Amino acid sequence: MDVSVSLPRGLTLKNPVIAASGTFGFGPEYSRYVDIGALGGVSVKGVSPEPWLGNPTPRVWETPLGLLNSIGLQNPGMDVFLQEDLPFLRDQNAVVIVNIIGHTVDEYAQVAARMNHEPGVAALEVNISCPNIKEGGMSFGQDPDQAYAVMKAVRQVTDLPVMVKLSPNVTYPGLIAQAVEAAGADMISAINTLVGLAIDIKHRRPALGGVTGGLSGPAIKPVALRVVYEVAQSVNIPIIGMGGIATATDVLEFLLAGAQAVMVGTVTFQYPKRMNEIIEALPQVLHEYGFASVRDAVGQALPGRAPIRGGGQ
Amino acid sequence: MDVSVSLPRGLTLKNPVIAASGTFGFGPEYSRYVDIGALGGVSVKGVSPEPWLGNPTPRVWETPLGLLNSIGLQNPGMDVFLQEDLPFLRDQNAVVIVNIIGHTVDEYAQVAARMNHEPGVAALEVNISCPNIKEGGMSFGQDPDQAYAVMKAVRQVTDLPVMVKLSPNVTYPGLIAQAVEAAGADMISAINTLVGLAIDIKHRRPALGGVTGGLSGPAIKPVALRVVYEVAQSVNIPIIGMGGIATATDVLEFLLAGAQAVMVGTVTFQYPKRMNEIIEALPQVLHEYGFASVRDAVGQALPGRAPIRGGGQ
Amino acid sequence: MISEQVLAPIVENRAVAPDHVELIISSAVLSQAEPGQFAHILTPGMLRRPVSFSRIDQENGQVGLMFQIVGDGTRWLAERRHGEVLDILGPLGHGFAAPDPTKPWCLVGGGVGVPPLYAAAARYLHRSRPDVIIGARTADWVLMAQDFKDLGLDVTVATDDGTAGHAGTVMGPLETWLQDHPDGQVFACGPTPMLAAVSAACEGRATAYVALEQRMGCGIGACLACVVKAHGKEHAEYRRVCTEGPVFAAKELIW
Amino acid sequence: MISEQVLAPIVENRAVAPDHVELIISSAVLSQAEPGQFAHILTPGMLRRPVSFSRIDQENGQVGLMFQIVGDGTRWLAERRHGEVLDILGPLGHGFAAPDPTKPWCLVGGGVGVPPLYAAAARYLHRSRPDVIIGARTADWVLMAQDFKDLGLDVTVATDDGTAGHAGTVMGPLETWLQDHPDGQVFACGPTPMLAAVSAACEGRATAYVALEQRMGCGIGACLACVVKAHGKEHAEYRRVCTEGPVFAAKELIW
Ligand SMILES: Cc1cc2nc3c(=O)[nH]c(=O)nc-3n(C[C@H](O)[C@H](O)[C@H](O)COP(=O)(O)OP(=O)(O)OC[C@H]3O[C@@H](n4cnc5c(N)ncnc54)[C@H](O)[C@@H]3O)c2cc1C
Ligand SMILES: Cc1cc2nc3c(=O)[nH]c(=O)nc-3n(C[C@H](O)[C@H](O)[C@H](O)COP(=O)(O)OP(=O)(O)OC[C@H]3O[C@@H](n4cnc5c(N)ncnc54)[C@H](O)[C@@H]3O)c2cc1C
Ligand SMILES: Cc1cc2nc3c(=O)[nH]c(=O)nc-3n(C[C@H](O)[C@H](O)[C@H](O)COP(=O)(O)O)c2cc1C
Ligand SMILES: Cc1cc2nc3c(=O)[nH]c(=O)nc-3n(C[C@H](O)[C@H](O)[C@H](O)COP(=O)(O)O)c2cc1C
Ligand code: FES
Ligand code: FES
Repeated sequence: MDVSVSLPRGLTLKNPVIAASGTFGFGPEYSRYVDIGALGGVSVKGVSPEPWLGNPTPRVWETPLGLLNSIGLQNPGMDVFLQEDLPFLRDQNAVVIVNIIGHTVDEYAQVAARMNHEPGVAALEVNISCPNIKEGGMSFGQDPDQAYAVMKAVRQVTDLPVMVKLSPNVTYPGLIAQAVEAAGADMISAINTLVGLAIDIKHRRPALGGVTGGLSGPAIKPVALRVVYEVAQSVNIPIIGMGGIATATDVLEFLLAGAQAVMVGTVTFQYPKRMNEIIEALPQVLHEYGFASVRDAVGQALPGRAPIRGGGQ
Repeated sequence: MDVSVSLPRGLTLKNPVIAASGTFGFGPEYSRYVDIGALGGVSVKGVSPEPWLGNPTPRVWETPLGLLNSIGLQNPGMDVFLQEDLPFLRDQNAVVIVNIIGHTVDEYAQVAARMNHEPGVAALEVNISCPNIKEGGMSFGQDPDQAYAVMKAVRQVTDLPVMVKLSPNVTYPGLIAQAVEAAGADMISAINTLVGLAIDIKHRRPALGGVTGGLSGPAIKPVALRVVYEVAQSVNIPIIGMGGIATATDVLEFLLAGAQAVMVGTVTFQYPKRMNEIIEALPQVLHEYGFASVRDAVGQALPGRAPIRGGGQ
Repeated sequence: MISEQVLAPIVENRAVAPDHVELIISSAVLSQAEPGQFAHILTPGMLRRPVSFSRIDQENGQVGLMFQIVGDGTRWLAERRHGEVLDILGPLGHGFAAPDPTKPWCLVGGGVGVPPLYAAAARYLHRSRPDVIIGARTADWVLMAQDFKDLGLDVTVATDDGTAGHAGTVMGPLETWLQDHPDGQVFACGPTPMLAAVSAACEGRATAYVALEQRMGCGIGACLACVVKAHGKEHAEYRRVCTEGPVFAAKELIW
Repeated sequence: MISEQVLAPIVENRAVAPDHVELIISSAVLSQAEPGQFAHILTPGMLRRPVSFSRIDQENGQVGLMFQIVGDGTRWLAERRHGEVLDILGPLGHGFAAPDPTKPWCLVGGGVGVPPLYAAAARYLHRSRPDVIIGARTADWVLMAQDFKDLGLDVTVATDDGTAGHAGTVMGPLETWLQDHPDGQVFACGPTPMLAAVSAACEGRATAYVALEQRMGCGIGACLACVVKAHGKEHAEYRRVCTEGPVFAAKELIW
């Protein structure tokens, strides 16, 4: 069964399962448990021009079938990343997607420019959920004009395939998607985490050091599927879907909702080998539901495709 | 222990636990299982000027610790409600909150006007998550100007205490809250459901008859707490919090995050008596965490209150 | 009508067919049920699971719940053992009214639609003796045939794959029955497409009552999740399967 | 260093104090652990639970996990029985290095911080004999005192409520020890405020190594959830408790 995925600018994945940014570090940590070479790709922890220190602890908190995190995009900066971290993934022949972050449009462009022509970097993922400093701490991903500006600046400095990662914390994700498509994005990845809060009752304060945090895990799957489904009808570029994926059946749901590939995050903390297991199970699951390839399933639940209505039980 | 709650315009609840709109019908259905008189209040299913038919089935779908519904605000219209449904709740001495809906600003005002001076109606809850017809099907709750317009129109025709129920599906819930406060809202209730989608893999289509649906239940609790926490810092009117509450401890979390009272919805489907159980358990839980009343706990996790940092284990 | 939240111990868990289990549970309240009513059962999921009563033994205060394992909820239920306690709301809904003893009577069940018909047969046997048509996908999955025979009733079986009885659906035998029994009454339960076909076949020939399935929220009439379209006084309207149903006169419904 | 995902059967579940359980599990891989390393254990929650090894029996391929029941995860663990299998990542992190045999050595444990110190004592006993100070809230919760005694070690106990040993925290006995043993080395594990106090007390007098707790995500260094502030080359930086720790030289850390 053909599970490969062809994406813009020649980006090809051997299967649609990519490790989600921030949940897989820069690769070596999980390499003891995960067969990295077998993954469709790896999106690394967000990388900024200079090192970021991140937020105070606690940085994670459990919620009902969800996980709140306020890591705060701690990272060693792009130079250290290229010297110390990228080589490992390159040696594993991983399809490396560099997740880029910045506090200003210019910082995004700096990282994008620095990654261009770096051997081993297959694509960029522009994380526009970072607080922007200039506009008062709101995120670039919450305003179509700012999202456009970031993508435009990135496009000008790179030939790499670029995906923009959408925030679900907006009224109309489709509008942001259209803005970045217009600015030259090759793909959309969605969703980043939902903004949430937990209360530490005993200490009468927000549980996370960063006060609010990003909600991930199975709890957000219905929201993620909705955003993918909505964005798939708003733009003409491919979508990489994510949010709460834990099984091969979940992957199929995202494909049907319009994603061409997926990313898998939080479940890896529970089950380090789960991505490999999903990749192994996927052909069987596709077959069971009557699909001959990954491509075959993409978007089949979107309006306009004749739904297969079951007869009998 | 004092668990009563005093709200604007003389609205007083004997305790902070209100049945959430749409999950408790108009009262009689659950009266076999629930002691309605013991509840803090009952928010009834959304009521419109004329009957609404609602959406095709399936109308509910389970998700990981969440529930998607696309009931579509089916209701018999305000006249039937007043004749056939309100009398029952009035007889139970319930504090009845009428949840009002409309497709136009004028329809909201019609229901509000009709409810004014109706014996047995204690307050109105303006549900601004309905699709508005005039502006192309987006909801009134997703735009501050439209939210303002609805609340303004309602305010002009009623002296009743009015709360506006916020949609979490917006970039800045605080802005909507400020708009309705400016329009004369006495309170905010939050949150309504998150927009989500489930896929029926077998039939290759969205699972719900209404395609997308509203996500409720424990899965959304962190998002609900975040919205309450954010809105509590945006406005000066009381907040009724909800979203995923299943225990007395959950109630305390909402109080600490800034809510004065709460509503309880989805869990009632599993455990009809849960609201009564929560009300019974609440004094003990408050006491355990060092609070002498419900009022005592409200907003204690908001910034500016000295957090109690625990010493030792 | 009586309906409560009860904690009902399991008296017996028996496999009745591959992937089909019957639980016998003890509850005086539930044993007041009418045939066609259902239990709304707490499982680890977010919603309770509706299951019809397969047996109603008022004398011993016991009822049966027979179900197919189709997902997490029914799998969990199938693993419950003697002595464990189920949290149930019930009996819920409106069941089958007594048949008119002056008219021929036929029961048409498909798959797990059969059990509530058995409950109806057992309850109303003293008034009238129904003919019984049971459909299933395959021989293994023909439910309760022996139970009906134990009541002294004739049972016609149809299987999709022809491994038992007639090859094909219940519609063949039903057509024969309708021809042989003008002005009869039919009680049917099974998959929705089957009920639609039964309803169409009966039109103008027999009075049909159908027990419907629909995704449910509350199970008790509050949430409006479980509706079906029906002919209203003036225009189409929704009725609640959990409250006005699950049993409806077929002609009320818009198929 | 070795570390794997292992499925380790439980050999024994024993109550060691009210609300405190020790599980003995069988795993050749885990029994390669250093004292101070931890197991990251799958429970029904969204995250695994980190628990230090209380015993490391390389010969028999067994390790111990001693924990207090504080929430859903530890409650679930406490209910696991002989023969059930735990899904564990480990051994993880950096543990206690061997003490310098030329210097006096003291172990200071508070509450469930005691077990990893016992593992350290047992491992390094052939090099050096530590003095042991155990703190707990109350007499019932003094952990492993007899185990240390069985190693032939002197144990000083302190309880907050004075129900056993010194009334008060471990800081009293530690102060005495520090005065009696200039240039000593202290291994400490317990609640963070205790470790901060131990660290401050040792400053300029003894070398302190502390085993920290922090909320963890992955447990293996990828997610950056579990950091603590430490003195970097130029400015403050974060270190990962799961990877660079849980044992740190106290002077590295910014308290
Ligand atoms: C009034 C009524 C009586 C029923 N009686 C029986 C019976 O006697 N024997 C029997 O085997 N089955 C019966 N069913 C169907 C039974 O409720 C479902 O098979 C069961 O809920 C499936 O649960 P699950 O968790 O195993 O499946 P899942 O598919 O995992 O369930 C997911 C959700 O969908 C709902 N659901 C799934 N299938 C159905 C369905 N067919 N009808 C309604 N809701 C469904 C579940 O309740 C749950 O909320 C009845 C349904 C209704 C409405
Ligand atoms: C390296 C390390 C070693 C540990 N060794 C031991 C030990 O040997 N014995 C022992 O009793 N406890 C130990 N702990 C603490 C133990 O991990 C927690 O008590 C346990 O995770 C609580 O889980 P819960 O589900 O019962 O509690 P909950 O409070 O319900 O847990 C909720 C979440 O918070 C996390 N959490 C709660 N308390 C702590 C804590 N103190 N430290 C880190 N995370 C926490 C949980 O892992 C979980 O993710 C250790 C912690 C760390 C970091
Ligand atoms: C601990 C943690 C750290 C994350 N860090 C990043 C990040 O640096 N950049 C980014 O784009 N997304 C980050 N994310 C979001 C994930 O990549 C993903 O979008 C989200 O978790 C939803 O997927 P999941 O439910 O499978 O985890 C992080 C998520 C988690 C849980
Ligand atoms: C089946 C269902 C129907 C609902 N109908 C309404 C409604 O008519 N009006 C309204 O304002 N909210 C409605 N809601 C939203 C709830 O009142 C509540 O805001 C939401 O479910 C979150 O709370 P919960 O997680 O406790 O259920 C409905 C929710 C459910 C599950
Ligand atoms: S299931 Fe709620 S009304 Fe029928
Ligand atoms: S827990 Fe993930 S880096 Fe330590």
